[in-house]
Order: sequence, then structure tokens, then C-alpha cells
Amino acid sequence: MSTVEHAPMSTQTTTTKPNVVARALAHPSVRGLGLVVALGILIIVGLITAGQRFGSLDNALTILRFAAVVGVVSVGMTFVITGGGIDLSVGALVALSSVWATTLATQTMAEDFHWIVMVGCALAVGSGAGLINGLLIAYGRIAPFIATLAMLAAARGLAEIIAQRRTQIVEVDGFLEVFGGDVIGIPVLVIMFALVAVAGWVLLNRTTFGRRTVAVGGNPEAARLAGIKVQRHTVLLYVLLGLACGIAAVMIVARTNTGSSTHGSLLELDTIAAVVIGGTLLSGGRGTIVGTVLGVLIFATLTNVFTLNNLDTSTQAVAKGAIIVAAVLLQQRIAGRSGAS
Amino acid sequence: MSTVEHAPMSTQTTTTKPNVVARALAHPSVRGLGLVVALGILIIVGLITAGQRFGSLDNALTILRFAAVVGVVSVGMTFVITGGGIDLSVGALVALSSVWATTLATQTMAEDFHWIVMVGCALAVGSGAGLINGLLIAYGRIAPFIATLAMLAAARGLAEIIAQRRTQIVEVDGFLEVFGGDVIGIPVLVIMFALVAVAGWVLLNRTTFGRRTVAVGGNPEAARLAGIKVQRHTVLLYVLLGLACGIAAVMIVARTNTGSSTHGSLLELDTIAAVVIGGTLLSGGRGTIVGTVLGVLIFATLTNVFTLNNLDTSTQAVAKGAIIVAAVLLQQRIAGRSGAS
Amino acid sequence: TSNEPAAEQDEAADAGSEGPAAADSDAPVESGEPVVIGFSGPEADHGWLAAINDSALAEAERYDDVELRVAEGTNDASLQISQIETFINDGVDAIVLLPTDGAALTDIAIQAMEAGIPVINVDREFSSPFAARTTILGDNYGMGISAGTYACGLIEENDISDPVIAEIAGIDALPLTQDRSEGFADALEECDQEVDNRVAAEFTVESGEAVASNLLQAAPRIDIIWNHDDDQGIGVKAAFDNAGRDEFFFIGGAGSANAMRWIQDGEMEATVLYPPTQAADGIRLARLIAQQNGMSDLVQPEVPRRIVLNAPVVTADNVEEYLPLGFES
Amino acid sequence: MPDPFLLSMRGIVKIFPGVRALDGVDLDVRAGEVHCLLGQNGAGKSTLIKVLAGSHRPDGGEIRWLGEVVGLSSPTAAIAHGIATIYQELDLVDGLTVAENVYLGHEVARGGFVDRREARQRTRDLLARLGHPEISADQEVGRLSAAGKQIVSIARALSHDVKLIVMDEPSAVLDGEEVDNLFRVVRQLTEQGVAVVYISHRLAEIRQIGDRVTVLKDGRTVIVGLSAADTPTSELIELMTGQSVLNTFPARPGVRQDAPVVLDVQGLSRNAEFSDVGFTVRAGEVVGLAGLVGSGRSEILETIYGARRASSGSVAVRGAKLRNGSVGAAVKAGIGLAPEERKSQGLLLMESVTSNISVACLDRFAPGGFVRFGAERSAAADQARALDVRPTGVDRLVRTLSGGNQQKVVLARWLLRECRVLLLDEPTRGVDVGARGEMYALIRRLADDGVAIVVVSSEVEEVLGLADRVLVMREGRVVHEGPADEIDERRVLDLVMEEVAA
Ligand SMILES: Nc1ncnc2c1ncn2[C@@H]1O[C@H](COP(=O)(O)OP(=O)(O)OP(=O)(O)O)[C@@H](O)[C@H]1O
Ligand SMILES: Nc1ncnc2c1ncn2[C@@H]1O[C@H](COP(=O)(O)OP(=O)(O)OP(=O)(O)O)[C@@H](O)[C@H]1O
Ligand SMILES: [Mg+2]
Ligand SMILES: [Mg+2]
Repeated sequence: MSTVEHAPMSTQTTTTKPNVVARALAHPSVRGLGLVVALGILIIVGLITAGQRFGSLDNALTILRFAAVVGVVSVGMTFVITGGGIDLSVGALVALSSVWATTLATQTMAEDFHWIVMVGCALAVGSGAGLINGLLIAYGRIAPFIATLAMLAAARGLAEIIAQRRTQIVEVDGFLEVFGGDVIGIPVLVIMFALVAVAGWVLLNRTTFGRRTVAVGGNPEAARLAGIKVQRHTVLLYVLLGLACGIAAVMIVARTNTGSSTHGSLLELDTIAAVVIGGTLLSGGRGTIVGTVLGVLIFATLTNVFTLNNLDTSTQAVAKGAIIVAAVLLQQRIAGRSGAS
Repeated sequence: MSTVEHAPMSTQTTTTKPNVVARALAHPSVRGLGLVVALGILIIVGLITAGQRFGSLDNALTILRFAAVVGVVSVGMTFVITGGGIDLSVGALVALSSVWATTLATQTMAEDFHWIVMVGCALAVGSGAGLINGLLIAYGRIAPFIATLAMLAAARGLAEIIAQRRTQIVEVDGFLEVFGGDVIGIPVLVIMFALVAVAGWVLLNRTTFGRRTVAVGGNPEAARLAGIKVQRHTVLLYVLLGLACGIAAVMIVARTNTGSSTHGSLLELDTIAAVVIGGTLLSGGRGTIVGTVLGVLIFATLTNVFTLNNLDTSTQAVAKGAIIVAAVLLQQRIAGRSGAS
Repeated sequence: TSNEPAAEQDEAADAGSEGPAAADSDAPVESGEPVVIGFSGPEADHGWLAAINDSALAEAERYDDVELRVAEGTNDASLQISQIETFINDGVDAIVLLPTDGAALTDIAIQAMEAGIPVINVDREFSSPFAARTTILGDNYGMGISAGTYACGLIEENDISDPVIAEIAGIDALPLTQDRSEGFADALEECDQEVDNRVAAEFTVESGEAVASNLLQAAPRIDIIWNHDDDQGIGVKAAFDNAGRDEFFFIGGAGSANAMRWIQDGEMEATVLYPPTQAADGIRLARLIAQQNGMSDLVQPEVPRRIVLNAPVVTADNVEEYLPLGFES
Repeated sequence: MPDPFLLSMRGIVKIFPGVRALDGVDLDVRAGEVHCLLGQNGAGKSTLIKVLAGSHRPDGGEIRWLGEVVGLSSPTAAIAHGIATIYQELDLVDGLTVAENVYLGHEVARGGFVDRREARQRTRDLLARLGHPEISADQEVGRLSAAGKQIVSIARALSHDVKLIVMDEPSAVLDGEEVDNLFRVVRQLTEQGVAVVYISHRLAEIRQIGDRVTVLKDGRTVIVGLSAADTPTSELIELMTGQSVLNTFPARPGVRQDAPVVLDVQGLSRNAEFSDVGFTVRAGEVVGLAGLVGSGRSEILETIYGARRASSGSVAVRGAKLRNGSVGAAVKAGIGLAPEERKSQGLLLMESVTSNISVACLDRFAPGGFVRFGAERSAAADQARALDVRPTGVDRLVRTLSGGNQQKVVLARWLLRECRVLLLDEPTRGVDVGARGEMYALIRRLADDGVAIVVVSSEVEEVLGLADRVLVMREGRVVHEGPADEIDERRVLDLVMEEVAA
């Protein structure tokens, strides 16, 4: 009898300590440690090479304002990728939403046109397109890569048709005042990014929806047999991302004061890169919002440092490639240091 | 004893019937049936809308010549994807190879410079860059998406630096005669594509290398336990694709008579799309060269039909999106019809 | 509006042709107070845009009182905006801006002006007159007009009955492409002709070759082809050679050195000039404005608000004269 | 003088982050013997044989092969020495055919080109030798049942020219007949002087086939080379668990006749797999499904659960018919399914034990959609403790658990979720004797609380011992239905093989 008592005890004593490590490692923020270091190094480099010009609050805000748009989409992308999918159409969706909303605004130039309508339109278009993506993937059983590639082509084309390949200039009063402005010195765009990020974090880490997303991405069959409505959940993920694209569209319109079918070009690469650099598994089943945000900030800061040192694009590209590799390797070493197998 | 003999027999009766179907379904050519149908429909549409202009031999050759470059890279990409990887840098590698080779040619304008050197250079550059990709992924343990994204940036940047952002015009005598010409009416480029495709098919389906590629992509752990050197194999896959990019570079140079850092832009999307449409699993473990070739031909024909009908780019994009979805759904229905569960 | 460029012709011709000529000949100019100029343009990976950057750099080189900050390279309005923000944060003395999309960068340009930094708008025009102190416009619409008018002339001379006219545009989503096509169509209207086949490439050699070879299949016989851009023109030309087709008049755009050589060798009919020297002019004006000088190089004492470079057609007759303007693709 | 042992391992240590999986293990294997490795779940058996297969690098200890000290640094090295391994988790490539899987890594090839005809032929021979000529060499492995896959991995091991074959719970997915086939092959091998290391939790099998026994406990060797023949089962159990005798099957109180019918299955059919299956389960009743592998039992459970679409027939819970092919409907009606293949159908390998247990009833811990981790964790911990999941600590990743413990986690998920109907497919697969007792007790306790339970097991003894009523299946048809205590093992086997007798 006593042996029965002891056996587990003994294993327990040996296990508990390392378990702490294991548990800690499982925690995103620590997996993101490498990223923090990378970002830190980047900032130091910036300060050394550009000094005050880099260190100024203005410059910080410039970086954040630039990061905001990519950031919002990346948060949405984190959910889709964690859920085992991918979306190549985000850039196109941003373009489409921006164009649709702004043409609506410019055409119905009635005085009583309120900017809320425009914003609503952008969000609706984004979510709608996301819904189509989701349905094609979940019920049409089309590989996410293909379905969203098709959407990428279609949405850009449609955007061009709607805008007649003209840049739509927005003159809706109130709109710019709201989204172009800032609250106690912090640009509204940055605040929006922050809110989206926080909401995303809570949704992914604290709600059943988030937990199910992880399950669906990790092992769809197991999730299905566990009673999760995998297909419906998948659709929701793409709608969510579509919504994020709608928000991003509003932000770009506020930033450029225009809607254009060229907005958000190659956004898909930037966002996926930020998400994956952040530590979300491209194969699904594991995602981290903190990592994504760090990934976005790293890329934004990188570009800024380049500009401040007026590097030409070619050199920038080469450096960017090298830095990405370095960052990931660094991240691994640090994770490895903390004892992951 | 007899029981031992019979018991399994009994299960046989239940299993064999579905098995026949199962085996048939497993066969690539049948999985590709839907694609053949899709291509057929496309051709019919072409004939109806553009008649002789579409049906002419010249036009067929135009389509094939156009498909050749994408095709060669797609065959290489099929291996990488089947092996569980992905490569976003193919377009950049083509650009780099083309630029490197052509600058070499234009700079060392000595009489004794033979075009073989130029071709060799292109292939070497392609394979070399592929090798770097492979090492980063297999031994550096960097996610393929990220590693090759970094390579994409770096290679394009490097190409621009080497070319000093000039388009390199080739005046190596002999080169164009060989690659620009045709054999018994068939353009050399098309012949090269055909050879690469056949070689790829044999390599994937008839050699240990091909079978191991499927294993590495389908279940790396099982492959490792079976004594396959997974890491080394992975490196080889990327070198192979790099080589294909080198070949494609030579073909583009022959086609455009130039080397440029802008060559092969967005080639990564076109190739991956063709491969996945073809029926190769993006998650790895299953690949078909036949399907890939069909996928490439479908896209090439699509563009041709569009142009013949003088569609504007926007409408083209929308149509393209719709057609991709339609093709895949059609493909599934046909597979479904053949009785897959 | 088709005659507007003509109106400003002489002045434009100066600004146009003198850029590079000066760059070569002039000895370093006497320096004034040192100024910092920020320059931002679209992604300049090759050809015309690269020439834009190079000429800007070359121009800046000539003045030891000019420090040039280059934030080059993007087709993403959002990124270019943050680059301009950086300039504003830096408090540069003047900004030369070639926007990826005029309208999209208008607001930030206005912010710069309000921050007391004069903005020189190059090539693609802002949507507000308050966004720039001076505007040096490449005239895309005018380019189309010139090409179209020249085409009409060809049809006249060779009295071609119902000619097949083809157009190979650049990146179709860009407003500037639309302007060019519109101008081309309007001009053809004058001699009641229209575009029979139109394809769009991406300013790259490869895309030029691809769309051209398909175009040749679409149109078994062509009389006149206008190709918007001589960079992609190299590919277009390759496609013609591969297909062994040369029955048509081949008109180009922008005026690369290649194109001009082809014209000399009679392999190309003409090309519509769209000089990449405007950036150089931009830098020069930026310096003058930043130093509160008048425009000593020009006739008037004051820097004009608006300079529109016209789009002359380069043909075998005048190619020698324009060759120095030709840029290497 | 030559070493009497083919293989001898001394003081093997293997440390994983979190556990000392092996803490000084010894193992001696003679040529031509069947050496059985016993131990509770998590004792270290699989880890030990992975060290032997060159898949894990040991952190200490010495391995002698034919008297020579060898470093088995890679699977290749082990294979080269003539050590073949059948792993506990079926490590096959779904995308490849049976023949390609069998010869993966040592393809029958000339100059890099696969000789497919030859490979196919040899594979057929191997499968025939295993008594499975019906498995086609050209079939994609992904389409085989769990059992089929196990056969292929055995063929795979035999395809090497070996001196030692290690089998890690090969019988877990096999039924009696299959096991007999396997043993026949094992005997052939041993007669040829090949040694076999055999791992199983079914002590009866040890008696049948084993020559000597080594017992592991918590990563240490309890005893080496015990004679299998003259060691009473009770002693083996005591060595493994420390407990003396186990009361295996709990008492059956017997179902009250007035107990309401909860699950009502009628004329259920699904094209090739089974046809016209009908039975009812009352509240508090345990119904067992016996039959050969491939008789369609898993398919029946999955169809009842809505995971597969029935071609005809109906399923009703408490009289309410369920929508065909809808898991959602089944779940809403209170049905739970513990699936057959834990890795592919059950587990979220990268997730913690907690989230694996709670995933099926997350809402209970999430008022308003926000998860309350405290409640979730403690509930999961209770279940884990009840099933004695080791090592304790519900935060470790399921990936790092031993096979049997993973199985317990899957079961714990469904025990935690209070269902009206519980469908258990091979619930005790790979679970050690000690824990089985716990499971049987738990299942019975649930039944007593009024849950209707259906159990599929390939161990007839288990079905008879656990169930109130048994259904015997053959080729997708119910050939017998009746109270469990009115039928014995022999009779069931006869029924299963009936047409043989006829
Ligand atoms: N990859 C791993 N990482 C961490 N711990 C592991 C890993 N693999 C096994 N372990 C631990 O090592 C111990 C032994 O596991 P092993 O699989 O050898 O047990 P086993 O005897 O095979 O049990 P079973 O009979 O259930 O298969 C267990 O505590 C398990 O949790
Ligand atoms: N994925 C599959 N594809 C095709 N046929 C399958 C598949 N899974 C099982 N089968 C077939 O369906 C029948 C039943 O399979 P299965 O072995 O699951 O029955 P079972 O009675 O549940 O056996 P077990 O005792 O292993 O649960 C068998 O003929 C098997 O070959
Ligand atoms: Mg085990
Ligand atoms: Mg089963």
C-alpha cells in the first residue's frame, strides 16, 4: 500500500521543479523574449546611428502610426493562422473596403451623409469578403491558400472596377477630425491598434473562442469529435480577419485621406511575416498576440531606422533579409537557453 | 490453422471493393481528372470566343512558351512542397540568377566568352541560393516561410545592387541562337520545360529520392526513424528548386534578351498556385507533377484567352478569381463522384 | 486642355532639356547657406524611376551647400507618408516629393507646408494647391495626347485604311496609366480612330514580353502600337523579334537611351519623351526656395508655382538632339 | 569467452525536461528468446526501446551488442546492427503505399530507381507470412484501419535482415486472432535465432509467448530476466505496481427492467462497413461490442455519434431521433465518444493535459465565454488523479506523456463531461493493469449514476467482464446478442469465426 502512495510522490518531487520551467516556456510572453531582445537591439542601433532623431517622441509616434495598420490586420491574421488557415487576400480586402466606402462617400455627397455610414460600409465589406473566404474554405473545402488567392485577385479587380482606377478623395466632414486626430497626444490610429491588440489577446487567451481556435488549428479531427463545430468556427475566424481588414481600411483612409485599389499592396506578406516571426505556428495550433505585436513593431522600427540612415532600397532589402534570419536564430538560442527540447 | 487462413479472408470481402476505388483515387492522374476537364472547358471557351486566333499552332506555342518559365519553377516547387516546405524566394532567385549571369556576360565582353559560362553561372547562383535556403531551414531550424521570405528580400536587393538597377542587355553570340530558336518547329524553351517535367515526374514517382521526399513531407518523424537523413534531404530539395530557378532564369534571359532585378516578380504566387491547384498538398506528403503541369497550363491558357478577348486587367482579375474557385470545386465534385469518402 | 502643355512649351523645354545638360557641363556653383533637402520617390528598382533618383542625387552632388536625405523606395502610400513624417520630425529645409499617389500624399504634404517646410511636388500632382510650393509636372495626359496625335499623323501620311491600333499600358491600377490612356484615346478621337487592342504590363521587361507576345496573337495584323514605357519596351521589342513581327509602327514612351538608339537604327518609329530630369529640377528649385533665392537660372526672378514639362515626340529627325536626355533602362 | 547475451544494456539513463524517464535501467537479451518488458504506464518502456533503436540518445549507461560496446547514435546505426523496431505509435507515412512504407529507408532499388515489381512481390510475401494476403501492397496506408497499419509496421520490421526485433505493444490494436497470427510469426523468428523484445500490458500474452521477463518501475529496473513460465501473474502485478492482487472487474448490480431506454439504434447501415445494426441501451446499462478487427465496430460508434453519415437506419436518445451525420446533434443530445485512435482523433498534442481534458466541455468553466482557469484546472486535475495519470501535474504537454497515459487523458475528457450516453472505443488500449482496474470501476460507477454506456474492445475477456449485455459482430453484422454472463469467451470466438466451422 505504502509503495502505491510513494511511487507517484517520488516522480512528483522529480517533476514539479522542471514543470515550472516547462509551464513558463509554454507561456507566450517568454517565447517572445527573443523578440524583445531583438527589438531592444534594433532600438539601440537606431539611437546610435540616428541619435535624437530616432529617440524623439515624434519619431516614436511615426513608427507606431505606421505600425498601426499592419498591426490591426496582423492581429486578425494571428487567429486565422492559429486556427490552421492562411489568408492571402488581406491586402486586397483592405483595398476593396477602402474603395467601396470612399466611393460611397464621394458619390452620395448629400449633406446628411455621416461618416459613420462610411466606416460601417468599410467594416461590412471587409467582414462580407471574409465570410466568403470562410465559406469557400470551411464548406467548399477549398485549400485556404487557393481560396484566398482567388479572393486576392477578385477583390483587387473589383476594387479597381469600383474606383474606375481613380483615387477616391474623401471630403466627409467629421471623419478626419475623428480618425486623423489624437487623444492627449496619442494618435487615434495608435489607440485603435492598441485596443484591437488587447481585444485580440483577451479573445485568444481568455475565452472559449480562443481556446477552440487553438484546438481547431491543432487537430481538427479531434476538435470535431470533441463536439466543436469546426466548420462554423473556421468561418468565424475568416470573418474576424475580414473585419480587421475593414478596420485597417478605415485607418488607411484616415491616413491618406483617400480610398484606392492600390492600398495595402503586399500587406499579406508583411502581416504573415510579422505573425510567424512573432512565434505563431504557420501549421496552426499555437498562436501569440504578444509575439505578433512585437513582430509588427520590429518591422516598423526596422524601416524607420533604414529611412533615418537614408539607406537605398537595395541595401535595405539585403539588410532586412539578414536581420530576419538573425532575429529568428537569436530567438531560438534564447528559447533553447531556457531549456526547451 | 485453417481459421488463421480464413479469418483475414473474411475481412477481405469487406475491404477489397472500397480498396479498388481507393487505389484508383490515390493515382495522381485520376486526381488530376478534374483539371483536365477544367483545361478542356477553357480551351473550348477559347475556341468559341477567339476561334482560329486561339486555335492556331502559333497561339498554342505562345501559350506553351509563356507557360515554360513558370512551369520549370513549379516542377521544382512541387518537390519542396511535397517535402513539407515552401519557398517564397523563387522569383527573387530567378532575378538574381539572371542579373548575375548577364552582368558577367556584359562585363567580361571578351571575345572568348562562351555562353556556356553564362548558363553555368545562372545555374550555380540559383543552386547556391537554394543551398542557403536549405541550410537555414534544415539546420538553422527556421520556418521555411520565414527563411525564404528573408531570401526573397535579400536576393532582390542583391540583384539590384549587382545590376546597378540597370537592365542588362545580352549580346553573347550563340546564346540566343540556341535558346531563342526552335527544333522542328518546337521552341527550345518549350522543349526545356517538357524535359524538366518528365525528369521531375520520374524523380518523384520512380526513385528513392522521390519516395523519401513524400515520407519527409508526410511524416518527418517516421522518415527519421526509417533511417532517412531528413535534414540532408530537405537541403537537397531546396537546392533542386534553386537549380530550377537557375534554369528558369536562363529561359527568361533567352525570352527577353535581358537580365533584370525585376524578372520573376510574384513568380512565387504563380508557381505555388499552380502546384496547389494541381493537387499537391500544401501541408506536404502528397505531390503530383502531372497536376502541377496541368495547373501551369490552365493559368497560361487563361491569360491567353483573356488577352485574345481584349479583357481589361480588372475584369481579368475578377474572372481569374472566380475561375480558380470553380476549377477546384469542379475537381472535388469529380473526385467525389469517383467515390472518395 | 490638350493645348495647355503647348502654352508652357518654351519654359518647359528649358526646364526639361537643361537639367542633364547642366549637370554635365556646369562647374560647381557658388554655395549659399547650407540646406537639408529631403527627397522621397516611389520604388526605384530600375529604369525610369532609378534615373529619377540618380538625377536627383547627381544634382545634389553639384552643390556643397546641399545635404540630401533620400527616403526612397516604396509603392505603399502609407509607408511614404511615414517617410515624410520623418522628414518633418527632422525639420529638413525643403522636401522634394514624387508621390506614389498624388492624392494620398496631399495631406502629409500640407502638414509639411504648415510646418514651414516648402514642398516641391514632382511628376504626380497633389489634389490640393496648398500642398506644394512648386509643382513640376510630368504630363501623363499630354504624353497620351502626343502619342495619339503622332499616330494620327502616321495614319495620314501612309493613308492606312481602317488601321489596327494597339496599346500596351503600364501598371493599370495607377492613375497615371489612366491619364496616359485617356490622352491617347482623346487624341485618336481627333482623327476618329480608336484603340483596337489594349493590354497592360507592369513596367518590367518580363511583363512587357509576356503581354506583348499574347497581344501579337490577339491581333494578327497591327498598324500602330503605342507602348507606355520604354523600360517594359525592351521586353515588348523582344516579343516582336521572337514572333518576327515588324509590320507596324512602334511608338514608345518615356524616352530611354535604348529607345533612342532603336530610333536611330530605324527599329522604332518614335518615343514620347517623359524626362526623368524633373527630380533634378526639383532639387534645384528646392535649394533656391530654401535659400530664399530667386530662380537665377530661369528668366523670371521668382520661382514659378507650376512647371509642366511637355511631352515632345522623339523621332529619327530629332533623336540626336534628345539623346542626352535618354536614360539607361 | 564470448558474451552470453546478444544485447545487454547497463544503467541506462534518459532525462527529459521535467522527468528522469530512465534512471539506471538494465536489460539482457539472449539470441532466440522472447524477452518481455513489463511496467506501468510511464514506467519507461518505450523510452528504453527508443534508446535501443537509436532514436533517443541516452544520458548515461552502456549498451553492449554481441559483447561489443556500441553507440547507437541514430536509427540508421541501430538498423545496421540488425535491430528493428515496431514503435508504439504507428509511425507510417499515409501518403505512401503499403509496399513503399515497408521498404522506406531501404528501398528495393537499382541505381536510385525503385524496383516496384520486386518491392511489391516481397511485400506480398511478408503480408502473407503475417496471414494478411488481403492487404494490397499498392494500397495507400492512410486508408487502412488501425489494425491494418499495425500489420504493416510489423511487416516493415520483418523486411529488415534482423537479429533483434523490438515490439512496443503491437497487440494493443489487434484482436485474439491477429495476436495468434503475430505469435506464430514470432515463434518462426525465434526458431531462426532472432531475439524479440516484447512489450504488452496483457499479462496473458506474456504467459503465452514470453521466455523471460524484465520489469520496469518509475524508470528503474525492478527485476531482470525473470522466467516467464514459472512466475505467477499475481507476482508480476505486484512487481509492476507494488499492489498485491487486483480486483479486476467490478460487480454487476444488474439493470432494472423499468430503467428507461436511453440509446435506441435501429437498422443502422453504412455502405461497405456494417449493415442493419440495431440495439438499445438502458440507463445504467453497459453494452459491449465484441468482434474481429475490421468488423466495423468503430464505424458503428462513429456513426451513432454523427461523425460518419449512416446510409440508412436511425439513432434516438430518450426517444428523440438524431439528425443523421451531425456531431452537433449527438453532442446536444448528450452523447460522448472516446475515439479509437488517440493521436489522430483524440489528442491536442501541443496542448496541456488540462486543456485536453476540458476541451469537450469548456463552456462549463466559461460563464459568458470567459474561461475560469482555476475551476477548469482543478476539475481536470481531479479526473487525472482518478485515472492516475503520470507524471502528475496537469500543465505538462500531452505530447510528453507515455502512450497509456495519453489514453487515460482521452478517457478523462469524456468522464469529465457528464454525458447521458458514453461510447468508448478501445478505452483500455495500452493502459496498464493497475489503471485498468480504476477505469473499470469508474465506468461502472458512471453506469450506476444512470449513464448508458457502449464499450468496444478487442479483448473478449474485457467485454464479458465489464458489460451487462454483449453484441457479437462479424463482418459488420450483429450475430449474437445476450446477457454477458450467459456466454463465455470460447463461444464468442466461435461466433466470430462461425462460417469457418460451417
Ligand atoms: N518527449 C518527451 N518529453 C518529456 N517527457 C517524456 C517524453 N517522452 C516520454 N516522457 C516521459 O518519460 C516517461 C516514460 O515514458 P514511456 O513512454 O517510456 O512510458 P511507457 O513505459 O512506454 O508507458 P506506456 O506503457 O504508457 O507506453 C513518462 O513519464 C513520460 O511522461
Ligand atoms: N480510413 C479507412 N478507410 C477505408 N477503410 C477503412 C478505414 N478505416 C477502417 N476501414 C475499414 O472499415 C472496416 C472497419 O474498420 P475497423 O478496423 O475500425 O473496425 P473495428 O471493428 O472498429 O476494428 P477495431 O477493433 O480496430 O476497432 C474494416 O474493413 C476496415 O478495413
Ligand atoms: Mg510506451
Ligand atoms: Mg475500430
